[in-house]
Amino acid sequence: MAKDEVLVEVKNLFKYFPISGGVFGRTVANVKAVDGVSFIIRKGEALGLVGESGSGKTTVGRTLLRLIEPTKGKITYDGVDITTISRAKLRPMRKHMQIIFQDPFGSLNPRMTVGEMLGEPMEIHGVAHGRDKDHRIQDLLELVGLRGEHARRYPHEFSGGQRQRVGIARALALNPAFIVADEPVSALDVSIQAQIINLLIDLQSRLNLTFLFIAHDLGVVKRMCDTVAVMYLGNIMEHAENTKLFGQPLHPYTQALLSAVPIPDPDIKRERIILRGDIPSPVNPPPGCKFHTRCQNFISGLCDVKIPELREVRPLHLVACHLV
Amino acid sequence: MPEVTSIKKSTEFDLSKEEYSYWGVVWNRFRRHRMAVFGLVILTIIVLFSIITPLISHYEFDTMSLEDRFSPPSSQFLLGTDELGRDVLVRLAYGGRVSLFVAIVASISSLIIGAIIGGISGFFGGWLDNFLMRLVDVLLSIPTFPLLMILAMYFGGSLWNIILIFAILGWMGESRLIRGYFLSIKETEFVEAAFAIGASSRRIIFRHIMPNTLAVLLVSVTLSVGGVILFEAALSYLGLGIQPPTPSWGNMLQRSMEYILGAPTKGGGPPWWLTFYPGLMIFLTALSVNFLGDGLRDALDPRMKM
Amino acid sequence: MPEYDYLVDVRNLKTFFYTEDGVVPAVDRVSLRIKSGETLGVVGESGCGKSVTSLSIMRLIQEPPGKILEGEIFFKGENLLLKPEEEMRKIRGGDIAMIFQEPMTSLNPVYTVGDQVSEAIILHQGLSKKDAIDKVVQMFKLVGISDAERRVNSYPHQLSGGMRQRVMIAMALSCSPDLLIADEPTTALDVTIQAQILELMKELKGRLGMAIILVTHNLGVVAEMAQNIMVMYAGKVVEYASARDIFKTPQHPYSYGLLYSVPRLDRGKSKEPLLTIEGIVPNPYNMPPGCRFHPRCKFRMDICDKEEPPLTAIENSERSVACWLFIRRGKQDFLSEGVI
Amino acid sequence: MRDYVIRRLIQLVPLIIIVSVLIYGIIDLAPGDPLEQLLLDPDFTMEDLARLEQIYGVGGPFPERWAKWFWRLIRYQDLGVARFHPYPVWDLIVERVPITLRLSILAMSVSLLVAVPLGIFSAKRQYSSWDNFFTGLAFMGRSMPTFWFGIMLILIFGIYLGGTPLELPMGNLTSIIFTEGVPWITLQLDAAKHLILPVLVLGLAGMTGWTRYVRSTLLEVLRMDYIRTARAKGLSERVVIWKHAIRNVLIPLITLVALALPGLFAGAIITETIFAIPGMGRLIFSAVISKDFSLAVGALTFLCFLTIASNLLADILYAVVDPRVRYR
Repeated sequence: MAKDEVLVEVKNLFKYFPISGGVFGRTVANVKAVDGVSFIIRKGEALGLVGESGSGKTTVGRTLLRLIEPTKGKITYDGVDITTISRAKLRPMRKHMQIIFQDPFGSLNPRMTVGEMLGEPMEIHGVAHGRDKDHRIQDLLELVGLRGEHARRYPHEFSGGQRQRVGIARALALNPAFIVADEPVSALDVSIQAQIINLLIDLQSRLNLTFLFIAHDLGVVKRMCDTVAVMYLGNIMEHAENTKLFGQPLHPYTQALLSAVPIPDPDIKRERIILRGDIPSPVNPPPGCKFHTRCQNFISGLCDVKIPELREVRPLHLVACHLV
Repeated sequence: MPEVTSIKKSTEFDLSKEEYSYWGVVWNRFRRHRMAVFGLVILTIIVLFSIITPLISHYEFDTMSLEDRFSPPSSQFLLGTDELGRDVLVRLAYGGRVSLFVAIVASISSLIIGAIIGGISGFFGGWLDNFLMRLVDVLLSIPTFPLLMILAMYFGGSLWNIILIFAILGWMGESRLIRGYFLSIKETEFVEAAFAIGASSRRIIFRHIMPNTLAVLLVSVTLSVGGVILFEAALSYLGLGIQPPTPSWGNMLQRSMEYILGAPTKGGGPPWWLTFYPGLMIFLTALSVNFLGDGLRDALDPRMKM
Repeated sequence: MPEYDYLVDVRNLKTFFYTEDGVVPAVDRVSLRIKSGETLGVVGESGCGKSVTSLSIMRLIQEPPGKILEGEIFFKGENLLLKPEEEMRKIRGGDIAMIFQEPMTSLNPVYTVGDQVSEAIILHQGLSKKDAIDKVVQMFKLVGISDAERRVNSYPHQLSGGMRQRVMIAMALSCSPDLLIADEPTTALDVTIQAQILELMKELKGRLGMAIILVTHNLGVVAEMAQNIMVMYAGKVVEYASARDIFKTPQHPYSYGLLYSVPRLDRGKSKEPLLTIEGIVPNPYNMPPGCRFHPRCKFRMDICDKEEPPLTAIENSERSVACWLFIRRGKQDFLSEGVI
Repeated sequence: MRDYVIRRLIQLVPLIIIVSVLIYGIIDLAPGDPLEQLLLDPDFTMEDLARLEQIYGVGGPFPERWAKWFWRLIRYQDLGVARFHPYPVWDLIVERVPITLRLSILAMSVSLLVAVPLGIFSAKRQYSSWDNFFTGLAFMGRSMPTFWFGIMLILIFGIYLGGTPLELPMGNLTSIIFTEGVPWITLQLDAAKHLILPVLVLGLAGMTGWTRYVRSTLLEVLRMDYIRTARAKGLSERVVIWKHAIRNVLIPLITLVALALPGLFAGAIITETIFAIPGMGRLIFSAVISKDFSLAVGALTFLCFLTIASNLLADILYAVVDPRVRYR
């Protein structure tokens, strides 16, 4: 397994959603959901993308699969630039990249049986037909911990965790190499969450999958991912290997974020960094470093003026902060 | 990894004992809705009455018998006779055929137009959506009933003209409704998933979105049948709908108005049966269709646990 | 000195819901006790009955379909279930206040936040409209809403989620309640905002000294806030103990499973599988016989699906567990066994 | 807010133009030349005709004819001349509108007075026998052919109860022909008595529809989280409903009511025909029956503008009463 081979490369990605208003319904502002993001994902790696609401992490995930068209920037998948190719050329590429959704209720078509849902991608890409297809559906169901006879059932007959397994099976139906998992466990109860995390960990190693794992729960990301990128208001603030990021976070935002997570142990007393104020609106983000309005180390005249670049301050540890 | 295999082995599946489909659930809910079942029964009776009565009656809808003019209901003429001595019962059945036919065909036609325009608008969005929805705005700002009257006056009240006019004027509301559903279903994650597996627009529309709007379409067409029945009757009542000698409930009512205030009846008093029964039929049909539509809406409730 | 030992003493509370599809035993013989100034954490997964318990204490269960069937809810020594509705209304928002999960929908969109907070003050403290608004401004300052004078005239949609939750807290605390029921107060908020709200609650509790029932599914939040913890599963209390006891030596297999299936920041390695509780939460219309947890329990014995384990206290402590394993074999050390 | 109103006003311009094109299209389809009938007048000469043809753009291309028609409408309120009345269409309409407007506003008020309390009553006692009773009644009202309802009322109150104290007048707006010397109160009472049946018939749809609307919206609102908050504050059920819930029900109802006005004018066609009331509705009916095209289309034009105006009113009202729109 060539660990160093880059599978996905994102360069200077922007996605602005226009807001219309005023007398003539012109575009009066933009939601700067993704505001210049670059990163790479290596083959077989699980990259965790964390951030709070409005950070743009979900938009990045959707844009990577071109479910949303990027405003600007370049995304290469296995050396192929997928931002400029036509929809027709994109379609066969979809075999290789799939998505798992957050909402186990909204992500399955209520009028299709599980079997139809799993068979559909195989039909579209002509991967399997008839008997062969049915066998693959059975295999898929067993792979995700369901039973073959569930193919005949409709989504409303399953619990949330089981539906999430169906969603995972659908993503795996075409044997993709790359999967975007968009908050796959955040809608689930704690005990079910653990089952799904274990399943994903197991599948990743068994099928050698590459993951972009989007989540707001840092504990989940720590468990699931090899590397982690922290987003804030459309930018990546810090990007490092799991142990480095959780062990020695360098960006003040990452530090605050980690310290804000309550630990289920009454004996652990930590120095907690309480950030001031709310997350600013992505429509009108602060100038300079977007975090400066809430940062304790903020230096006037520098942080509120100059946008910090994401630099490699240590090997494989990138931080976007003037002070690091 | 032992933990993972253990998930597979011991995960409990708390699925219900018998498999039940969506339509099974719907039927179960529908059955529990007393008014809806009542509506279905009444409607079935009205339809059967309209079909069967002319087949077994001694009279045709245009069998005249001048000596029996204005007979009150009796064993010979169960619901009495009109100004030409025609049997009201048989005419009601014929009128029912006409009224129901007009309502059903017109409703389905306008639904089809509405679904196509609303679907295109909601799915493709952009300038096309903008254009179509402005068009709907324009058409909706012309009051339907007066326009109906003017068109009926201009084209004349033949059966197919009436159907055509209703179909052309009736789709706007439905197209908005369908557009709304298309828009919201298009935003769901299962449609996104379909995009992600590379499904074509056609497949997404017909396989993923359409089946999920079926319930709304069914409710919409049911309620619209009730509406068209009332509109057609009102039009006929004003003398602009289906023209005699073809009987419709509306034009039977309209004719009766000339005699209600003092025509010579056999029993004395006004010939109330000429007015009462056609109106009652219209009322009962509309009522049963409305009950049915309401019950269907509850049974098909898109908010239900799916 | 008050003539009661516990501020809140709930005994054998039973709240069921009667729906078209059947009966849901949402809360089934639940007992809990809170001393003045103490915080009780109520923990469990969705549908375990934790929210219904707190709404039952407020007597805010919608009837029908819900019904409080039996039990006693003593508050300051008086049984709330015997009080006429009118007196209960004086307690609601006065002596007992509540905050909810969804700050987005918990405020009425068509009235200003100042109006909504002052309503409770006018009702319970008989202040004039003007004095009440002054009090609101004071409360807003207390809960850290900047620009409080201007904010009282804001509508809810003009505030962020964190701000709205602060408004809810101001509303709840405006009449200095003895008991605050917080139903998932931070679940809908971002982590950094959650930290702010938790900090605020801790600070206000220290200052105002009210007791808190903190309902949440987040074990980290209760570890930080609560002295005692009650773990619920499928409408039942499975374990009741001090926070330290629960987190260090959980006695019910479910408590243990819950604790160790959460991926944590302070321990566990990347890619290491988590401990899991197998299976799914039971269908509320069709609860399993005996111990409701038995279909998912690794330590299931013959008796477990036949007889319900009573909530059994450990001698000389406030701790109690509802598990046959515990009743039969005494204190367990799940940690050393390592699996579940 | 101001931007919003201005934007809505600007959006109206293309709407009005396209609607007027459609209406003119209908006029254009009309059989016969509207000017030719003027020749029936012996004083009307061929020169007059030629002059008028010039003004009206007869024989020109459609856009030109439409533009001239539209300009006359906007500038001179000229909708042409009615065929069988020797009056300008505009004057006929202006004369009839107040009668129908009074009838509509009365019907609207009565509907609201019935619908709001009844809807709240039903919602508070959901699934009780009273609720079921009113639900049944509402369905009957929605399924009732209005003209039949009217005729039946006439049969009952006019014929069967004729001569009894319960007899109600069946038509016209008054039975007092010479008003001189009659006290004002008598006139009003007489007018009110004549209005009972028409208002009932015209208001039936609104009454039943809005009752259902208030009921279902209130039920929905009562399930909202903020209602639970209000109850948790210790507010009484009365305050919870009349302060916290009702406002959220009435805000959308206001727009519904504003939008109902054109519908009432259309409904008046039936009501005024049955009760022989000389309003807009009967004017339209008689125009259609006598195939008076300019009058019918003139009335249609008026109704279109009424619809557009009430749409605008509804939007603005909504923005005024709903803080979520007001402060955006």
